[in-house]
Amino acid sequence: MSSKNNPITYWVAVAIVTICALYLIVPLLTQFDFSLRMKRDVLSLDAYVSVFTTKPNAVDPPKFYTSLLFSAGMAVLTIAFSLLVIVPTTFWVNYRLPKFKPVMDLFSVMPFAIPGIVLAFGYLRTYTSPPLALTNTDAGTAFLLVGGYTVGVMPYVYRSVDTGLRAIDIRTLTEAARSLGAGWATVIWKVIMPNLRAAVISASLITFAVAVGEYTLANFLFPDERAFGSYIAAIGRNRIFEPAALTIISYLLVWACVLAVQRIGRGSTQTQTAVIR
Amino acid sequence: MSSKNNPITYWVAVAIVTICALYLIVPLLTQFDFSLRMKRDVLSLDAYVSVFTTKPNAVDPPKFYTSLLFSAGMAVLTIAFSLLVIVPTTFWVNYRLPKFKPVMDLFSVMPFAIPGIVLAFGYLRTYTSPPLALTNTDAGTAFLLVGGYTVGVMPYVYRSVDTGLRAIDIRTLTEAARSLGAGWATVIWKVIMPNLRAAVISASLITFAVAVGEYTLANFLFPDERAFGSYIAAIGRNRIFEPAALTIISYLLVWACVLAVQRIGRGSTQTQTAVIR
Amino acid sequence: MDFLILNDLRKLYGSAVAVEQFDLRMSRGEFVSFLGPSGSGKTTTMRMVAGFENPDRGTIVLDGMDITNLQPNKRKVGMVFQSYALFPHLTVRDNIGFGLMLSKMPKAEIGKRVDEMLGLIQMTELGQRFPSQLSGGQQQRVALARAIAPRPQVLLLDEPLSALDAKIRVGLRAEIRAIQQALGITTIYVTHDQEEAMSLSDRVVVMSHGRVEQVGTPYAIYNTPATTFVAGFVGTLNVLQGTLTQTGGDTLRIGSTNVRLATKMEGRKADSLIKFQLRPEAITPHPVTDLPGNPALNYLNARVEGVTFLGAVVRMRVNVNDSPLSVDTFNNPRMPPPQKGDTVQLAFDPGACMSVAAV
Amino acid sequence: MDFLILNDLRKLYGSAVAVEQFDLRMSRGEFVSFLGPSGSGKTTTMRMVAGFENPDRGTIVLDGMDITNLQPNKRKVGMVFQSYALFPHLTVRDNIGFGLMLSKMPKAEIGKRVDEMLGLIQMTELGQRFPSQLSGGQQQRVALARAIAPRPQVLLLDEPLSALDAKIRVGLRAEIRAIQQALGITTIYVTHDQEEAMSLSDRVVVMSHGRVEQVGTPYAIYNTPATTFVAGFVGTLNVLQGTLTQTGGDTLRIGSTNVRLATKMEGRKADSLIKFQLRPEAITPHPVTDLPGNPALNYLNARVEGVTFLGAVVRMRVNVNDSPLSVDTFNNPRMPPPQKGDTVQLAFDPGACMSVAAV
Repeated sequence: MSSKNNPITYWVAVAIVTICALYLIVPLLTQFDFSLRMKRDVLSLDAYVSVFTTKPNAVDPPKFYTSLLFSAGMAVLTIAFSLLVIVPTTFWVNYRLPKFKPVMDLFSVMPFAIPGIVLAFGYLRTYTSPPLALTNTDAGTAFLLVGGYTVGVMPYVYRSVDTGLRAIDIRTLTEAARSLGAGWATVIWKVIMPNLRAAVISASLITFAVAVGEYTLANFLFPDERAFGSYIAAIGRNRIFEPAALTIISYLLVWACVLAVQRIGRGSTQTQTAVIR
Repeated sequence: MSSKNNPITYWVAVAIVTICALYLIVPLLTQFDFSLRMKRDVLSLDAYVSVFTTKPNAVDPPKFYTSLLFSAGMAVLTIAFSLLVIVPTTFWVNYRLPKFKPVMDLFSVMPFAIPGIVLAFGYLRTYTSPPLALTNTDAGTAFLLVGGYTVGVMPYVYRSVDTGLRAIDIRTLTEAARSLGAGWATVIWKVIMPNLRAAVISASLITFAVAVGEYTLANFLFPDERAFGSYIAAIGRNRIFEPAALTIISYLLVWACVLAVQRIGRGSTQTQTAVIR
Repeated sequence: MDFLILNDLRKLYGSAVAVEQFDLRMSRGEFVSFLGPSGSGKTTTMRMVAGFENPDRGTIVLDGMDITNLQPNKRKVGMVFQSYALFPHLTVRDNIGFGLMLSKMPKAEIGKRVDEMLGLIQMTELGQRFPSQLSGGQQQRVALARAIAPRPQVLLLDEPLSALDAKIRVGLRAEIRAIQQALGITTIYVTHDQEEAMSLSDRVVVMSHGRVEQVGTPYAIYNTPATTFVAGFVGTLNVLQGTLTQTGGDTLRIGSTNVRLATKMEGRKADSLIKFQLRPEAITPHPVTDLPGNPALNYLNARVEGVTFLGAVVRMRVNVNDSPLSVDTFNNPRMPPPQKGDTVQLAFDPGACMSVAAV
Repeated sequence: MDFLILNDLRKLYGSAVAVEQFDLRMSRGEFVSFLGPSGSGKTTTMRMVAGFENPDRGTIVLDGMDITNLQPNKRKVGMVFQSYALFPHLTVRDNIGFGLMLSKMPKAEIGKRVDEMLGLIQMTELGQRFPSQLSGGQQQRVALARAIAPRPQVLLLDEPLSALDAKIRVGLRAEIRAIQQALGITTIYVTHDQEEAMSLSDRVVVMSHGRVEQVGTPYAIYNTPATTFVAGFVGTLNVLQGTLTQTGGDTLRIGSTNVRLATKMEGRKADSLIKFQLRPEAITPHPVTDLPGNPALNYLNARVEGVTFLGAVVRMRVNVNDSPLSVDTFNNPRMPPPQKGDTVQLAFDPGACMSVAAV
């Protein structure tokens, strides 16, 4: 029963290709084609030029850059914040409080299930009035946004870190390091973190992609369309060809992220195999 | 070194509680408090009554029900569609085409990283004009929405199914069933599916919660605010107390889902332990 | 007359040879083990019999029917896996009845057959348990019952005991053999454990690098190994050498002692170097005495370099004329083993010398 | 004078007793095994020495210092785990040097010590490899080198060979013992494999249900077990019984044969039932003859019920006067083992009879 001759293998491949084509590749190609047609009857990159140069007024830099920069900054803060909270917590729960694990699992799934829109209203309601009037200042609102993103990506970051931790038998590695004279800081930094590298980078890239493209929460907290997601939406309402160009640019950015994740993920698979062997 | 006396355990617990409080519990409580204050100076459930009874006009049923029903329908279709595609594919790739696994992993992460807004534009561009003018009909648009949701929840459904499959040593179970006389259909329905029950139900509930609460794609594809996410957003813009009530209702729905997932997830953990033992 | 014929089987993975020129004829009810290190092709060969691998060449004939290209679910073959492979969502009863259910046997009959199987594996009380509620040994017994319940023509066991603890392993080994003999079921057993293969089998197929090294009864494999690989894989070997005292003679000189062989070394010149092999248990150590020994035996003086007490067996490392030897004796509660540095006299039968040959 | 003292250790998990009344005094350089089935408390006791569990009662004194409540990283204890537990992101060299690096040893000195360790485990060439590029046996050798590199005062080994194949297990066993003796390092070795414990240890602590059953040399444990549990756990036992021929005498009647014991049964009446135990290897089977045997031995006639050829050892199930016995002999290439149904004569030394007692 060699796999070459198996009809099921063939149909599975056909199914995968069809789904991917209909929902990922065809829209991409259509968008790409359309993005090149800003000039009537010739293919040109005008739409891309327009995206990169359009300014809100004569003074400010092009909105594309400012909004991307803003969202990228929020994304980086989200990554730092969520790793700082989730990595040590997950390690400790796995190593020392396994009974607490179901609770962690519960909390980690919850944000995934709470619609962003619900979250947004909750934050606006809670943090627009004293005692925690965070939305009075940009920094406060940004803090709120980062917190929201952290909660939003928690399922992915937690699962990624948790899977990473489980792949490396932290209990025995920790005990081995302890018996060799390592304190807790040494255990986390010299033993656990190096083996979580792949999981952490993967989680970071996903977080980055999600936070940069997020629309709902960003738009509610920053109604001035300061975030990249809001900018895309605004372009989408007001322009014809630029949205297509933007979509292509986003795709490329995201692909770069995903491929990076994939390359690093492969390294992690090797490590995991090694541990099991 | 009993866990009771360990200071790290204590601080981890404090950190978890703080984060959850700030980003999940406090907003909930604030919203709940606010939702009871529609009548000046007394606590009342008027906001909830309003949510459940407000009609777009004299003839139609209350918008709350119609939009929830619509989104729930979309969610159920999404569940059916994604399971039909993902379960057999993932089984076959794990069982017979392990070399194809990295590609699957790549595709499964990709939708997670593509912003919903980008997806929305891509679909609108591709499927609003011939040859695939799906958005000309409600059914076509719904098909597009379901497809988009399927792609959107693919990372979660795929990972869930994949983890479930890996927990049960499908290779040996499949071979055991085959040597006992089972054909492929028997293998999938009598051996694989029963052991994936937990994974499948968990994935379904998450899919349901995501699809019901989704805003971006639903709002772009159905600008008439037919979907539950759009309805919430509209209420949020036009009303004062009802959004708070809606948020609480959503929270409760989502909690019900999450708790269900959790209960079933616990069953799956037992099975996994059993297989390993 | 042969019930299962594996004829010139060959299997390649890419360009790597997994199995080559595998020939075997088994009679009905025979128990044959495939014994070899990992990568020797033993599991691949079994999987070709099960139908999970297609041979690149050769045929498999079962009871007169060519099954070489039959799907696994169409062959009447029962299989037991190292990892038990019980269906976790089914009870013990439902696991055992799974194959019967697929063969569309009436429900009442299934129940009867399952009861019979539960009796056979002595687990009548545990029918309603789930696999996760059983010990490893119990799970493997259920897996065995599940495999034989549909009365397969051939039973295949793929290292079924490797995952179990030593004590349970030995007990279950005896149980498997007893059940196999009671049912008279033709059985192939894959293992890398030579003791397991020896103790269970009517015949053993010793494999290495995809090729058959020897096929024979356990006694023949152990006492007349066909190749050095077989001799070393099924037991421990000591190599000794000495010079022939006389052209074509049967006596070697080792250090200052003469050793007699069982056969004359025809055609070998005096003083030519001859080596031979001895199993550790074929050598009996005695305290050194001046008394004349049994004239039928050879005697060598040796220095004890180390003693390992294993329980029933005491293993000594000794030195004879600068050759290290391993010597096994049974524990004797009345006489503690010799100490490191002691000198002992080793006695062995000329007939125990194996693969005598010129160096 | 005692280097490591475990004094009245007790550990509860909830209300379940894991270890109770554990007392042991080890001298410097001693190799002690904790032997017992799973759940006997052997691993828990070792983990208390390592500092990963706190005893609920009792003290641990190492080289005169009470370390009962010291954190694991403050004890000078090296540990080797069943699962190797090498750091996957570090090379072999960096793994071995990990403990040295933490002790702030200068880099050049670390390099020298790592080289020395690599030499000790005969892996000098493989220092730059990662753990994933090593076999199981090699990984465990690196884990051993890593544990002993910082010159710990005590070395703890937690079933270090369980994950390895039989052949590698035996080889590595010898290596561990050789290294331990060369370095003179005080060692505790946890195992459920009685042969491993016997072959490695100066003394063995046999445990069951959290309690110490016996502490002694392997020879003492095997030949003079303190309890029936110990006797059964470290080897196979045959139970025989007969009636005393004479009040206070030393002769039993089994069927129609008389059997002499090593000691007189003082205070026992004639015809009272006496049972005793025999190890399978203490019995020598002969073909039945009319010749008078060695008068110092006992002889019993037995029927062969089954023969299992294990390679070096041939195991027979025989029947004596309706009692089933197990008899082990070494393979004899000149004389094939008896067949099922044969009658054989069993000879055994009166001194080999264990735990003789009234029923």
